[in-house]
Amino acid sequence: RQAKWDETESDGHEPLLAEKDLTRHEPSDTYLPDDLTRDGVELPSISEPELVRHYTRLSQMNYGIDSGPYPLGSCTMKYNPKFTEDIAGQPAAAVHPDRDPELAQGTLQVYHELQDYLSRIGGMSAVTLQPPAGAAGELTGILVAKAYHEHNDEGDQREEILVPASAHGTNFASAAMAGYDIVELPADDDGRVDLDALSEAVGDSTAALMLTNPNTLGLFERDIEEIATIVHDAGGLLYYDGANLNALLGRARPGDMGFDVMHFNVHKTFATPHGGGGPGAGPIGVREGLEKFLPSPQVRVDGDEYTLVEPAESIGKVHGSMGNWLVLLKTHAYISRLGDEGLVDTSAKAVLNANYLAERIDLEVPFGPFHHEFVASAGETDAADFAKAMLDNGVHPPTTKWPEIVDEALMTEPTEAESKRSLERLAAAFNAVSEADDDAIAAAPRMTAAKRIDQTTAARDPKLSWQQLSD
Amino acid sequence: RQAKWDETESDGHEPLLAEKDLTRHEPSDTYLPDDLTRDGVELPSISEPELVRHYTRLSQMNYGIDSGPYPLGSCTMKYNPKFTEDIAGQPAAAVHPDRDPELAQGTLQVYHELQDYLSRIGGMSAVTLQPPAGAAGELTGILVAKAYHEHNDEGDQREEILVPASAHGTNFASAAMAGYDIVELPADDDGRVDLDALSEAVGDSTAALMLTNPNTLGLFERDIEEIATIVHDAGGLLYYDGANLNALLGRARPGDMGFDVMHFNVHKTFATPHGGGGPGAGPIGVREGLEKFLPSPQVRVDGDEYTLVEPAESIGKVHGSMGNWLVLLKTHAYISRLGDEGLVDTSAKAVLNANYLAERIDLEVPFGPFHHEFVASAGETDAADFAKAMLDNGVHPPTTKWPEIVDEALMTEPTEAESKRSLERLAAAFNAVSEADDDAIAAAPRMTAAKRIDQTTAARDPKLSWQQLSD
Amino acid sequence: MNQTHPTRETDLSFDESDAAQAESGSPFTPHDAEDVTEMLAAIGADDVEELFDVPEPVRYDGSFGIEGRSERAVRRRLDRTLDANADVVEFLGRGHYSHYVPSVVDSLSLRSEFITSYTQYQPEVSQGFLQVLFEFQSLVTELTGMDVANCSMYDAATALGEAATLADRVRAADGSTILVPDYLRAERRAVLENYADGPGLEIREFPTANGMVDPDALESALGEDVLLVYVENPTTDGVIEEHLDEIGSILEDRETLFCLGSDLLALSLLQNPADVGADVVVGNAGVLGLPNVYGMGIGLFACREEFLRQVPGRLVGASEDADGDRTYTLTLQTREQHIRRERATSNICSNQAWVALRTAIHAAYLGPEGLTALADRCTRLPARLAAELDAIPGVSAPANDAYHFREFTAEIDGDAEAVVSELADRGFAVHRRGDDAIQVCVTETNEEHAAELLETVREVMA
Amino acid sequence: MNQTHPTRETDLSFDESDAAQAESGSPFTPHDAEDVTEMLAAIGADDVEELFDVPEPVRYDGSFGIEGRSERAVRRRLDRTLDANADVVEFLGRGHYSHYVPSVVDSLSLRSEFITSYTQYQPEVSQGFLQVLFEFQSLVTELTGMDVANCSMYDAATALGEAATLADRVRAADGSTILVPDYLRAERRAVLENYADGPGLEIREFPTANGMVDPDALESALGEDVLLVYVENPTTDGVIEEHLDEIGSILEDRETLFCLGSDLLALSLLQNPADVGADVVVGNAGVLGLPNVYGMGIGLFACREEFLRQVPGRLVGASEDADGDRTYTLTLQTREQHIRRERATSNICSNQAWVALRTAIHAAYLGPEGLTALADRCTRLPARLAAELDAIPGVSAPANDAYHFREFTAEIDGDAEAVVSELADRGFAVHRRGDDAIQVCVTETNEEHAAELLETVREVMA
Repeated sequence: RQAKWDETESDGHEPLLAEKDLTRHEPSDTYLPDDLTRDGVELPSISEPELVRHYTRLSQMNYGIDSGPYPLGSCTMKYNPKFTEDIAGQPAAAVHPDRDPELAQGTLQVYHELQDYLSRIGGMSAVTLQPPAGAAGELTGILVAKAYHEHNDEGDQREEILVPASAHGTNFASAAMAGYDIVELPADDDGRVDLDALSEAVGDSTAALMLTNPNTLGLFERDIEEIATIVHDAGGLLYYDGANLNALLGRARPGDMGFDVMHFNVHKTFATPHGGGGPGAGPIGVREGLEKFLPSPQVRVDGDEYTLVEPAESIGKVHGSMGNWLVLLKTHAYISRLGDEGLVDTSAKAVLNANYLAERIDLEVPFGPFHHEFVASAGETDAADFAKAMLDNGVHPPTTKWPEIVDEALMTEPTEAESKRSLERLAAAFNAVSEADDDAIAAAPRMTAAKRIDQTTAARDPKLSWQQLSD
Repeated sequence: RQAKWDETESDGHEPLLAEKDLTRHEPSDTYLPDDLTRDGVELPSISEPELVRHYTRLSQMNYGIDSGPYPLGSCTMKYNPKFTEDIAGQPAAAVHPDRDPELAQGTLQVYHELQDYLSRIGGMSAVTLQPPAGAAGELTGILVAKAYHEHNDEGDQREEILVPASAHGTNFASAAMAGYDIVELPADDDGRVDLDALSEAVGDSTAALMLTNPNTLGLFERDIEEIATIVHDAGGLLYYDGANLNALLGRARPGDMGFDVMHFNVHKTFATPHGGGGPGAGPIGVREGLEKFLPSPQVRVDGDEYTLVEPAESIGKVHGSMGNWLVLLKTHAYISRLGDEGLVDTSAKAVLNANYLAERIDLEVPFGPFHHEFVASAGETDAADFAKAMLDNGVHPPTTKWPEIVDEALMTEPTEAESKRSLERLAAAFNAVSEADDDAIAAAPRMTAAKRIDQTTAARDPKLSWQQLSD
Repeated sequence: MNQTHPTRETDLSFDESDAAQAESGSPFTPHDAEDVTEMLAAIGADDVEELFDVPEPVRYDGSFGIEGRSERAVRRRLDRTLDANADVVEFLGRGHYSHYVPSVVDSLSLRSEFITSYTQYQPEVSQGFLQVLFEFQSLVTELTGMDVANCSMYDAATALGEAATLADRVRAADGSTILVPDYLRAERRAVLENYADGPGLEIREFPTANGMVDPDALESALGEDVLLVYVENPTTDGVIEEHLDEIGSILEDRETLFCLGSDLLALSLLQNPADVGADVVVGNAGVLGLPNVYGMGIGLFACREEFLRQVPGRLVGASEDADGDRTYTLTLQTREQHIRRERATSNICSNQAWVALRTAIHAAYLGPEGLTALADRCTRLPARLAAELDAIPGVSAPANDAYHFREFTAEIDGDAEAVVSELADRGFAVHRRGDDAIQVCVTETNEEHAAELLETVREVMA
Repeated sequence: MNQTHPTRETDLSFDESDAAQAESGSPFTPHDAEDVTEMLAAIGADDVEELFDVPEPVRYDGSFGIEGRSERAVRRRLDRTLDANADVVEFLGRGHYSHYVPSVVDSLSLRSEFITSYTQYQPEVSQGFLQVLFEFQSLVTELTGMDVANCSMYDAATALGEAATLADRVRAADGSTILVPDYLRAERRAVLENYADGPGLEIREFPTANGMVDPDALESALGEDVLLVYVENPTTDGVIEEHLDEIGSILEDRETLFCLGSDLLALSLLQNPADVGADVVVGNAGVLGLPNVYGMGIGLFACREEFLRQVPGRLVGASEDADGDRTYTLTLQTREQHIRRERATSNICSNQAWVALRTAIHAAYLGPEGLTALADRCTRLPARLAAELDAIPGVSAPANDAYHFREFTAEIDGDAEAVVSELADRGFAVHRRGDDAIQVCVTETNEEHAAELLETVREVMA
């Protein structure tokens, strides 16, 4: 059961800081003349003890991985090792981004080693660590592809990006941000790319195919070599969405499968914390020949000196500095803790866990064989309702209603970090809801800090700040 | 409402680690021959992710100051500033106690400065930081008194320690540990030391009077000068129990009141965290002439070098090393954060808060005027039951059933760190229970991780380990 | 010594403990051998390898040549690596600033319920973080005077990029020009170029004078084709802009958005963007909450109500639950990629939520008085330091005749590159600005070294 | 430069920010002026000072001469102060040991629900910590083989003191003698003397041979007056005791308690105290959970069931709540000072509970395999290091013909004081043992420096 504030004065919620205090402060005796300053600010004036209780209480009303299983398919919520925080919290990690490279050799060495680790893991020729999130990595990768086609004087001609229907929403949005038209590819009956449809869609206007492998159904795209041939023969590039790389660590490398560009999601594959929505990091890797288009700067080593270099035909920058440094540092720490054996074990246990969980739940689970995740069907029950009822069992529900290829989809990814005991508890939660009656499901959740939340009204009449609440 | 585990498999409790896994490990290929090793150990073998969830969940089933008000009278639970943890966590704070003093100058400087701070605050001539807790400080102080009398060849004669009835239990126990007989002093009608009774009890066999001021009713012993004269005239020493010093910080000093020996409770007066039962620290201060009896070693400064010195007639040691170093370091940090102004403000707000809260609750509050705490009476209701019912209001109840001078005592100390809003919430909790009917009180608590706990059976048939649970 | 007990263990080396401690497999998989056996039996497989449906030709053998290490060994190795970051006192700024982050920020933001949580797709178990983000939005709303703020962009540069594409979506202006001042940092401009690339926007510079906007020059640069004008206050040169009202007036009746770049601390003291007619405010919010960590931070994005449904990124709104209690939820998600796909207002998914939490805690710790007092100090410190530098022969400071915030440029008689390099050798990092200027940033976190810096500059210039 | 903007703030100094940031009053009191006014009005007082019922002659004016500082200034000042602790590699032990504490220990033990809680007087809201302490007791029970363990003593020395007074309470032996080995550290003995002082116990030493017990000498030293015999395994000289079974046999039929001193890590590998007939086990539990922090730790105390009601300190037991669910509570409190006052088994109140939490986490992190493997390494490392030292001319190591745990003494040709001092100057701290011996402790946290130490000793001895 989740903690809940039960203060009588506030109708069951933890008051906003602004409800505890709101103090208008008008600066006086400022160094600046009045015409360059504002009249004042009105903000909560809260003592340190009160502040600490506020955020402590809010944390207790929040579910994290340390609270229990969090099987959000394609979002990969795995255990975040605590020692990486200690490393990131070191004073020596706090350096200004405009330091001369000579004064930041430690940081640059970490960048360089991580570029190298990721190149090896992805089977890529070079890696940039600049994109601050997976979606930013996608945009970066597509901009690299665009630069490549422009370099070949095919920039105007290749204006389409192919994206399978089951792909992540970011694929569509990133390609569109880069100015491309989207061509959606249907899946075949077994949930994978339909080769005929692909052959038909591909052509002179194809800039790239963006592919997730294993795909969002947890299925390996067995025809990957043929897919690569089709796309490459048409002059397009093959883009690898790294969201599901956790399933393949050490088993197969995007580079070996024919992918030209890929991104990594470091929190999904390398256990950096997601922090309630970020920061993440979305490094991209490219095959030989595409290095020159990477963002600026790249970290190189020259003898034993690390330097910053602008690639010859760089696309420029996708982040004001060098990306989310602390997140990259934690990624480095995690990879060098695991090493080869740990990385291979990660995919082994991720796949074992997904298959075991799929076996243990009393719901239809179409397609297969699964790697790191599977998509079950809630059947007659609305998947979103199903999820709410799962909350009462002390677990986080899976991703719901997506991909649409499965009715009332429950996209489930337990990750390698769950124990057999934990998987069984999770299966029990699935099975309890599958046997619950409609009324019970509609009344859920009851054990959470908030009851079922009305999202429609929130969107119809948006209240986005304390100022708007008091309007 | 407090978080609670609701795992179906475990009847509502978080399983013990030993219930999750118990692995018997028999060492093989040990360097030692078999006859010097044990057969094996049987302990939980738990992965890091599972371990983290276990302790995270347990923490959520625990109430701390950061959860809300914690008005345990005489136990002074105040806000623990977070920055002191960052200081204590520094690598440079981790040094071995057997380092040559030359190699530990930083640590010794902190000891020396803190000795100085406490001397000034207590009005004492010298301070030792060695006692690892308040009760250890009491024992140390009484051993100093004993050494003093032995030095005066009155060791055999002075075999009694006077203790007021309302004193902390540790006073009795510490004096007894030092080999003394206890003479209990009754209170007079206004809750303070009865001077006639004192005059009668004191004499040639008196080693010391142990006094808490303000006493456990929150009352200042106004006759302190006369008390000091009576005890000193009889050849006894006056011992100050520092538990309630928070009430007097910067308003009055034990040394100025005539006390010869005193202890400090650093978590009560100087905001070090109590850690669920410790570690604390119980430095003692002594007036001029008693320095030579202090524990060994003392930290002295010689030019700019800090040295360790054994006082001439030292009682020896009360802790294997130099006491609870990290706790002392946090104490130093807290005092130097506050400075004179902060220290004086602490007692001001502690006393203001206690008086305001006493004013706001609908219970009888005998005696007065109060300083940092007061003792209310639960009246017809059993004070322990009253406390259980308060738990349902999201606050921690006061100390109960003590001191016995007040019927069904609720000994309440809000401390300076509670806001007016928080005090009002606390008063509302008192008042809600005072209006509740007996059945509701008997059924409480309902909002806590555990319902009312049977303490009698626990003591009658003790189960003190997982091994005994499975017997 | 003659011993009956063995004293030499021939197969032990003093440095093998790390290897000895490195687990086989991952230390973060909880399975023992028995678990694996039972799970495989339930699945009906003999071996985990069977479960991989990967064709032989693309199988990989798992050798990356990356050595696994014990937790202690990893920490020790990275400690040593980071020690190679030279121990210099930084007087660096230019959009990235260091303010003292109080201990409560780490203590609270590292609570695992916050840092190990995901985006709040299930609001019923995510009320804590949602309220934090709602309070962050409220803070930004107050400090910018805008109606709407989102709860996290990657950084100031990408927030500017998002503002440009917002302008493209909401403005009917014929053209596609984004007008930026000539003082815009190259890095920010480079990011903007990439955001402009997709929608085909053109970036054009307008000239400034004395480090701030010249209203006449701006007016001349404007045309019907301009979607957005970007101005900073303070600028990354540290100059406080004195023509905001005039800029607002110039843009008032045009189909051109007025986008102001700033940071959360400066906003607590400087002119309220709403008062000068700004339409969008972008910039750096992470000046509160994080020290300088190589440019990792959080971008600011706030705008007027009319653009609400074109805002990029996450928005948290208040709602009610089935009991009628106030609750919070992600809202207006139909703008986002996971619903709207290629028609989303942005591709943003993971962003900088945890930094928003830290920023909110830091701002609440300071409170309105603390924020304003610190901001005021940020106007005094550079004035004082500039005056002291100006007294050194060969240095003229500040280069701009203006008020400054945290930093300023100084002209140098001589080779700026050599001066900067010499200062670095003596333990101070400052910016080089071209061949004959440096830039110096001073806040409460390095002011205690200002006297040493001055002394060192004096020596270097002598 | 000729400026129209003021560039010098005459009343600003670069180091005043700390003072500027230091709040008037305490930063940890949440009251604003309005609160105080309203509260005073409710109380019926005009001024807070009125509330102090302190007679004028003993009033104090509040001046201690202690300067308040900002949080940042306090941290900076203490950082600098602690930097004065010389940067040496410690090869120190003698009862205080350094083992690598994994990050989870800090991360979990600093959760504020744990560290800001008090003793568990209200068990219904303290189930978390109570279960932790129950699990700690269980861990100690398993490792000592005893029936009962309490959940925290201050340290090894005070735990020995408590064992002595326990013996006095439970044993009908005529006398009052506590028999301790001649190798007992002076500090532990000094503490024991103070615990013995109240009940009037006498401490007597018995001679040992080759760093361990000589059973014949022990038997000769015994008499009807002996309440307790104390023996260590390993000793603080690092020697592993080889006569535990014989000691157990000697004491078996006597009214004398057999008290064994050890530590939690050593206990995972060395002979089980229960198997050799120990009645009480004391020692250091904080070897797990804390690094060397100047001797702060947690003492171990476990004993046989028959002494249960005479055990000092806190005990946590399992119980049931009103729903019949398993719960935990402090129990047998009638032994304690707050109930039994002068007849309590000890005066202990605050103890080392938070260290017990850390120890429990660390032990659980290692698990049975990890504990035993680390303990085994603690027998190999000193053997190897002693052999290498022994190869250096002028050094004879180990001084005792025995197996060792973590540490050993080495004889030195020459002035040990000079050698130790010379080693310190070169960055290594070792113990001096008299005029011609040193003691060296090696664990996984300093073994990487063992080669340098050897090289340095070679140079110093040359």
